[in-house]
Amino acid sequence: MPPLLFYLFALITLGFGFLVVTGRNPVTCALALAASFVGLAALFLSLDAYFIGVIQILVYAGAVMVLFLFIIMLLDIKTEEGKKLNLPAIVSGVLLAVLLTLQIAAVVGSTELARKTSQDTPLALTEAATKIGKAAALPTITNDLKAGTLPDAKLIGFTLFDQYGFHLQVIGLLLLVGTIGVVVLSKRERSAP
Amino acid sequence: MSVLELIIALPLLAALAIWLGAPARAASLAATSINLILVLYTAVQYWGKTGLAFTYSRPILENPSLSFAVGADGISIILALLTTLVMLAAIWQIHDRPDIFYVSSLLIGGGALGAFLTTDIFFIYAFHELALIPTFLMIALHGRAEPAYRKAVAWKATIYLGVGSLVLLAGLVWLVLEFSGGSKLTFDLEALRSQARLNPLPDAKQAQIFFVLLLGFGSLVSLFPFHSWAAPAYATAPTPVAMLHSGVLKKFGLYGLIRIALPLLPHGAHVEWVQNALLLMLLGNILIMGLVTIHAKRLDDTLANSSVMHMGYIFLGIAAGTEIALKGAVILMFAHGISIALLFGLLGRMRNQLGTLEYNKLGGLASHAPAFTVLFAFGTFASIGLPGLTNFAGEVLIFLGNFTDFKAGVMTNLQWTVILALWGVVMSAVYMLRAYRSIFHGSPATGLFMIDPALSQRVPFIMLAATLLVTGCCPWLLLNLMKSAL
Amino acid sequence: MSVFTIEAGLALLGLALLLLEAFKPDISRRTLGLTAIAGTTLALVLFIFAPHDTASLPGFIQPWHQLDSLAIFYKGFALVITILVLWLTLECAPYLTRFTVDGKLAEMFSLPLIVCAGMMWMASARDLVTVFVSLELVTVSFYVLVAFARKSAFSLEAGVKYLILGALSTGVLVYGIAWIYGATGTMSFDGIAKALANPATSKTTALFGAAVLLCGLGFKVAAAPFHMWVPDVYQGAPTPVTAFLSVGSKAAGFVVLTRALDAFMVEGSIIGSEIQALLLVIGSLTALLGSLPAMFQASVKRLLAYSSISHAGYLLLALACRESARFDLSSGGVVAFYLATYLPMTVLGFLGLGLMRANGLGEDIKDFTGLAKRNPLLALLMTISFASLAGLPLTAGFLGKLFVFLGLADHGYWGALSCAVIAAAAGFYYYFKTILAMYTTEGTDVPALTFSVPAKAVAGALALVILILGVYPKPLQKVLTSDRPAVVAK
Amino acid sequence: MITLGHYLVVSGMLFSLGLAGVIARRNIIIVYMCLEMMLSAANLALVGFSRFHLVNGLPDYTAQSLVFFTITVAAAEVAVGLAIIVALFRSKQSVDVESVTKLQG
Amino acid sequence: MHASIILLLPFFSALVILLGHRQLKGAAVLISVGSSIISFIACLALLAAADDKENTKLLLPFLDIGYLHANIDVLIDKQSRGMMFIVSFIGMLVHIFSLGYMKDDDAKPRFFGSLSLFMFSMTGIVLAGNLIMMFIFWELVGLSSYLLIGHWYQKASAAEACKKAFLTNRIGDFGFMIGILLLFGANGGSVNIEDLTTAFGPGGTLGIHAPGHSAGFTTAAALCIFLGAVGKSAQFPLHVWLPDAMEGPTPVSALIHAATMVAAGVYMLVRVRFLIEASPLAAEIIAGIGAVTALMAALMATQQNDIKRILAYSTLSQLGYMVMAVGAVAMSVQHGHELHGPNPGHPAMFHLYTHAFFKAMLFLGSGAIIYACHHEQDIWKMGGLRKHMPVTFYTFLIGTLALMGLPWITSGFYSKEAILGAAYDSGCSILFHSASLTALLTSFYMMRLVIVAFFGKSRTDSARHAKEVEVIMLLPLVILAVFSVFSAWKTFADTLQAYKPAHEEPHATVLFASIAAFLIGTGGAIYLYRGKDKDPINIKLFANKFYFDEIYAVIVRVCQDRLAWIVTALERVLVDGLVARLPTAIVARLGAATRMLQGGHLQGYTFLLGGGVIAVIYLVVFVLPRLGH
Repeated sequence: MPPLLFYLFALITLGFGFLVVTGRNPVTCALALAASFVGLAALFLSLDAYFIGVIQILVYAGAVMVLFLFIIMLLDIKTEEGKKLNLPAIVSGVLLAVLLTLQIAAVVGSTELARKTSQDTPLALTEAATKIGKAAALPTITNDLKAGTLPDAKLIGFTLFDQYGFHLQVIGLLLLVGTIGVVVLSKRERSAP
Repeated sequence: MSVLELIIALPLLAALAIWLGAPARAASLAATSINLILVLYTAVQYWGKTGLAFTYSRPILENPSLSFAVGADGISIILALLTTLVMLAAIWQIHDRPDIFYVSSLLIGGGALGAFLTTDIFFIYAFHELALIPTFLMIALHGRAEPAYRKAVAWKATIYLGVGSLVLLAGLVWLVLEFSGGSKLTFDLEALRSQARLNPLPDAKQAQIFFVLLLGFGSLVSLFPFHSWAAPAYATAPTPVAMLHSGVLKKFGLYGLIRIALPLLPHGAHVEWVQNALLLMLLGNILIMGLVTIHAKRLDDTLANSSVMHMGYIFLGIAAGTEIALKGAVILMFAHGISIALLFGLLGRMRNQLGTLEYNKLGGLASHAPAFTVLFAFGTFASIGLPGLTNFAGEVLIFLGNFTDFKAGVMTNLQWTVILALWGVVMSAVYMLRAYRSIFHGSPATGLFMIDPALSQRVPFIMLAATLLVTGCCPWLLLNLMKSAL
Repeated sequence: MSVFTIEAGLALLGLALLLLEAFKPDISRRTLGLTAIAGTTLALVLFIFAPHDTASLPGFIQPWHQLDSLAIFYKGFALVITILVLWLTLECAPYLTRFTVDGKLAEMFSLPLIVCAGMMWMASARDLVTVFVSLELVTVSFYVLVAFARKSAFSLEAGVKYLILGALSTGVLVYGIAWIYGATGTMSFDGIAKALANPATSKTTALFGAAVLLCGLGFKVAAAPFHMWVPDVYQGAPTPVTAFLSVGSKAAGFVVLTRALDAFMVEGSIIGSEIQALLLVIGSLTALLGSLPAMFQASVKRLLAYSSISHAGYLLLALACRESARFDLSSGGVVAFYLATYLPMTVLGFLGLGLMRANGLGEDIKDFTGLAKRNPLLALLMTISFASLAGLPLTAGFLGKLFVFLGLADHGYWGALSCAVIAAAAGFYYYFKTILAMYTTEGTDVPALTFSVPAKAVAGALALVILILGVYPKPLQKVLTSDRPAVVAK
Repeated sequence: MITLGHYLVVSGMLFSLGLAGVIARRNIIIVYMCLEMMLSAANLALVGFSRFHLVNGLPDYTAQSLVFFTITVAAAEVAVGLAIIVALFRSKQSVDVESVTKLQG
Repeated sequence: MHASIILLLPFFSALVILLGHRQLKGAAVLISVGSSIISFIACLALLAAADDKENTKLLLPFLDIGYLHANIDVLIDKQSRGMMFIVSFIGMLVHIFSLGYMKDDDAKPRFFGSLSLFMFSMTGIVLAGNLIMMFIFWELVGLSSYLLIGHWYQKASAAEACKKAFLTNRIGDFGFMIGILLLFGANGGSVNIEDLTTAFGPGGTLGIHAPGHSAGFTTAAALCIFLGAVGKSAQFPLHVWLPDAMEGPTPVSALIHAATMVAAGVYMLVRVRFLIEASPLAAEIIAGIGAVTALMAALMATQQNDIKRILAYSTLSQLGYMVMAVGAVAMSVQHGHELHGPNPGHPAMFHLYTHAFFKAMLFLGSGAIIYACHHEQDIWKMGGLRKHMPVTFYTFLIGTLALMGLPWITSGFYSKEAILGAAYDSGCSILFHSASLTALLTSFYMMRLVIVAFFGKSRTDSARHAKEVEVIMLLPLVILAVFSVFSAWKTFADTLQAYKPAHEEPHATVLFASIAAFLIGTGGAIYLYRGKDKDPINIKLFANKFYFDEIYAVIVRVCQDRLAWIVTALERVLVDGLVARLPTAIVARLGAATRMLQGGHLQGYTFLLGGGVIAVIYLVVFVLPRLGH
């Protein structure tokens, strides 16, 4: 990805992120978060993680944010206007954020791997076609690879269903638990109005 | 199965039986009487023998190797005898009290027996702690003071003893680590001892460990300056608890030093800084607490503080570390246990009948209660260290033991300490006789009336007094049990 | 039948119970509860007789799961605590239902089964992905369980706090996983260990990843300074859930922590000594921060929460003391041993609390006043539980502490040992404060307490376990004697 | 050129930003949003690393699988979390963090 | 055999009486008196079987471990045999006398039990073969003395007196024990008297010429042992208890506080004279203390009015005499004067022997007077008793003359002369002069007593109605009177194995001083007191015993009670504060502070969590690697 685009999307991500943190109106915040996630999704794409990027938009910017908005609307939550800001909390939050950023920057600075660019470590798609082991059983993947395109979704799908079958089941169970939880926690009492 | 296991188990089983509904007095008296007979039996069996006897071991953990190992040598038997005697007396003298008095006495006594008769450091430590809980509860719940005060007192004692136990535990752990040798950790005292004989530690290290143990054991024995729990606790504790704790359980710390610290760290106590520290602390016990006792205005204060003070002499024996001094220390432990239990027992009766223990309100009790007075006199003069009662034998052995390596003209710190400590003997006469004078001599104070206990109530005290007399006139009875070198 | 089948079956049983309740709303909670208990007990029995080696697992799960002695132990542990929690829920049902929607408790019987399966999976996880998904399964279930009695303001508040802080810790955990992955290029513990033993791996990156990851896991096990949710959540949550959290969830956290640390502190690890130092610092801090505030608590439930923090401190210290050649119970073993002893005493404590609540009493120390008179048996059992928590000899709690102290002293960590000793000393104070209250006789003339025969039986059995483990720990040691490769930090 | 470091710094900043929001904001829903931001930041780091830890010349899909799981878990968490928040709102008529301070000490 | 009878019989008597004094009643008296008589007979047998071969034999084991052999072993030699006779003989007489004197006392069994206990303990001291055994019985006589002085414990003065006696003795025992310890250490574990004699003797390991000899050590040991004697024999400055001890029944005063127990100090000093002889400084100090005590007590005696107190001060004075003699003899030995023949004697022991008889007699006589005068003790309230109680008077007079040392007739003259001779030989003229002055004062105050109490007219009703006491009380008086006169005579002294020094022709100066003192003292008293109803002299300093009691009271108050108060306060504040309160307070503060972290605010928690993460990162990534972990 050209640097300019990277900076643009990074700015979108962080800028809207900043808006989430500072916005007074929950709706603004929710929308800003969605926007931020779109930027993030773009960054994912730039890292050749197309499937994740798409999922990010679908699940996060789509479903999750809608849920947030829905709840905000449902509860009719007012803005925080009129409420006093908790100054110590803000100061300490900013302080910690700054410190953490500095620390992470320092660590990134001393990480060898972090100096690599996509150019340094190009994907070797055609070579990969011969090395992907079991995934070679799926001809589409091999074909895509040989064609020089990254069969991203296919590869992830293969990984998930080949290796992570168990985890997928657990996640399914987790979602079920989540569903039950939502029901338990939000259902109105029958006897009470 | 060893007879010792039976001895340990009996009081605990009796406590359980009472909890399940057995008649308290009958059950506890039966258990303690049988126990006394059993201990006497072991003493007779052991007579003239050396080394550990009646040993039996049940491993409970492989590595670190822990086992429920019992075994007794002369010291253990003497202390077991002390425990059973005091326990029987303490239980016998309970009169018209809830069952918990019996249960707690049995638990304290059983814990003490366990501590004295097991040979695995783990259980030695554990049984002592077991005995501390009922002590704490009884002081807090049935102490002789306002609830708030007695709870504060109980807390103070518990925190001191608890922290002391933890320091002690650290020291014991250190010992285990240093002496377990090669591949396995073991808590077995005999194994540690043989390792200590084979590979003794450098003196500097012995000194460090010894000091930790000294602090730990010391705070259990009210070694100055870790003593301030003791006096209020004894003054407040219900009678049987005061008897058992000051008479028996407190001896655990000393027993531990003699049984664990000294054999494993033979040079630890003699490294200069440790010795000097110990001497200073025990002088604190003797001289400072002696003066504090002189200042006391009530009998319970006097007895409680004197009990702290007398510990100094036993520490003096330990500081000397010679065979004579150590045997003296053991005899003095026995003697002090019996005499202080006797005094606390009588004190309990006085408190019940008179309602006050303040000297300036008492007087002339000898006229009303001659038998009581004689019994009290036994305790008093035993405390003073009168020859013919056991305490003297112990004290004199300790003093002599400090002079066995005396080179004419050169006094060591140890020997100077003995001389200062001897002044404590004078002080103990001062406060005990003052107390005796204010309570029993003079004309009877108005409004105070006390009668001799009925004969059946006298038995426990007579038993203790007789023990003092018999072992006081024939201390070789005890010495013969300690044939093996310490 | 392989262990995995049992676990899956357990989760399915949970689902089945949910469905049952959904389609037969009039089913009695007793039936539900007993079914759950029966199912879990069956699982436990089957588990005991199931083959205990990794090879017995289905092939597809083998890359992710292992069955070493640690895993076996924790799985058994999870099953036992689940049975106890289910049973406790039944006992506490009369007052719990006052705070649940429509007085229903169905999910309180089904979710624990799923949580149990999740914990069992955590116990044998071989990589961070497995850890993550099973951990989240457990966490999300707990969000629900903690807030379950939502008509109680406390339960709800606890739910909110647990939710926010739990989610925060999840974020931290994932971030940590990301960096560890970044540093090592792998997410399996074996791979991480291999990479960390390789000097070419970037030390700073690995340290950063490990530190953040440990922060995330530290939250789960209530390590300071990530412990502050514990008192509030434990106090607010329904008592059975609190017991589950403080024993089950914490145990699971420690399993994962043990596995992570095995990797981080593998022999020759480039970050081993730093992690060890971190553990010592955090462990000491945790023990102290758990013990010191506990001295001032009026609520026994909150007190137990603080005590559980303090215990976590000892466990962390145990983890810091890696294997000693002289010590059969290697550090993972000590942790396991400690947890095994921690289970009966904590559950017994919460059980007592639950029984008192069921009798209409509060959870404050003052509510314990005169308990010895009102119900001597309960008082005795609670005494045993608290004595063991305090670490009194001849109870199981003492042995655990002893091993921790032994380990610390063996390595010469005197600073940490001092902190542990201070914490233990403070512990004496607050546990005995409660014990003292139970035996205090003065005060109101209160009616006797009664409780059911099964309650007596279970509580008595727990107390017996405490005492037996306290004087005869050999069988437990046999179970725990490790077959895992020795890992020593250099 | 854009290095992995750039991505990591962005991820770190996003993570810090989220943390700041979690600490500073009083509205629990917004706090929850910030938490989602932090999770996403972690995802960014994971994806970034997965791109540069090539396996057979391809991005490491195990890491991306984890990202997938994370997103799913996050969704479930949001569902449960919002349900709790709704319950809270119903009982307190507020979603302010200061409405849950009864448990303390 | 005899020794064990003598020693153990009173013990069992005491034990039986003590255990069953309520049940025994009158039988207790019989047991006690009977045991004293049997002891006396056994003692006679011991004398009869006497040979000069000293032998130590083990009687009973006591403490026997390692190289410590602190057992009950008896040393029967001339000194102990002679002393034993005194003890058992006077003891028996006092027992008999008490039959009458204590007839009406309610607590008779207790009295006789204590008396038996005393006999037991005193016998122990006399027979002791080693210093530890001696110390044991040393303490036990203290106990019996305590019990007997406090016999009438209802009286506050008696209760205080017995306490004072015990405590003062304790201070002495403090020194005694140190001395024993020093000797024990230096002599390699043996405090056997024979061993010590050998060790300090020529060629011994500790003797004055031995290579290991240390003058400082020897002096210290000697003085420490001497401190024991200072306590028991009521020497200055620990003399204060003896006059107060007169609160006890008079037979007790006769036996314990005149004849035997208080003399135990002297007996013991003579036993360990090898030690004193090895240290010139100690010998001088001992002689000096003895002289001071003798003189001071004599001065005090001149102004006392209580008959028993006069006798008590007289006892003090005589004890001082004996102690001085010990020192003086040691000094003369150090100057090369050889006293030891084949039959060694010692002026102090000799005086002890004669003094025992006449002083016991005087006390018993005073007891008879007090008994007759219905417990009136003030001599100014007596008078004219000569006619009412003739037997008592004559025996008392004999005793007085013996004490004054009526030349050539009474035993007192010989023993006193021996002491004066020793003082003269010591080479220290002050000793001799003060001893002579003391002799003079002795004659003076004793004559004063006799004149005021027996002559003139009866001054009170109780004196007027006084009647002669019964025979059982007179019998001992008469017997003792006989001994007072004749005991120093050669046949007597040899038979009774008195520790009489080999006779030397007394120096003319000594003879002169002795006679002059007798004459001047007697004359002065007659001149001053004949026919007086009131004391013509009034010296406050003497009457108030040099204010010792007052000074000691201040010392006790300041050095003990006030100190105790201060120490108690400091102990509470400092020790308790630093060891208990401060750490508790710190922990409590910390606890409260940590509790503040748990404020219940979600924002605070998230902050702490985030801060914790940052702190951990900082620690692990940025600090620890630099520390070289």
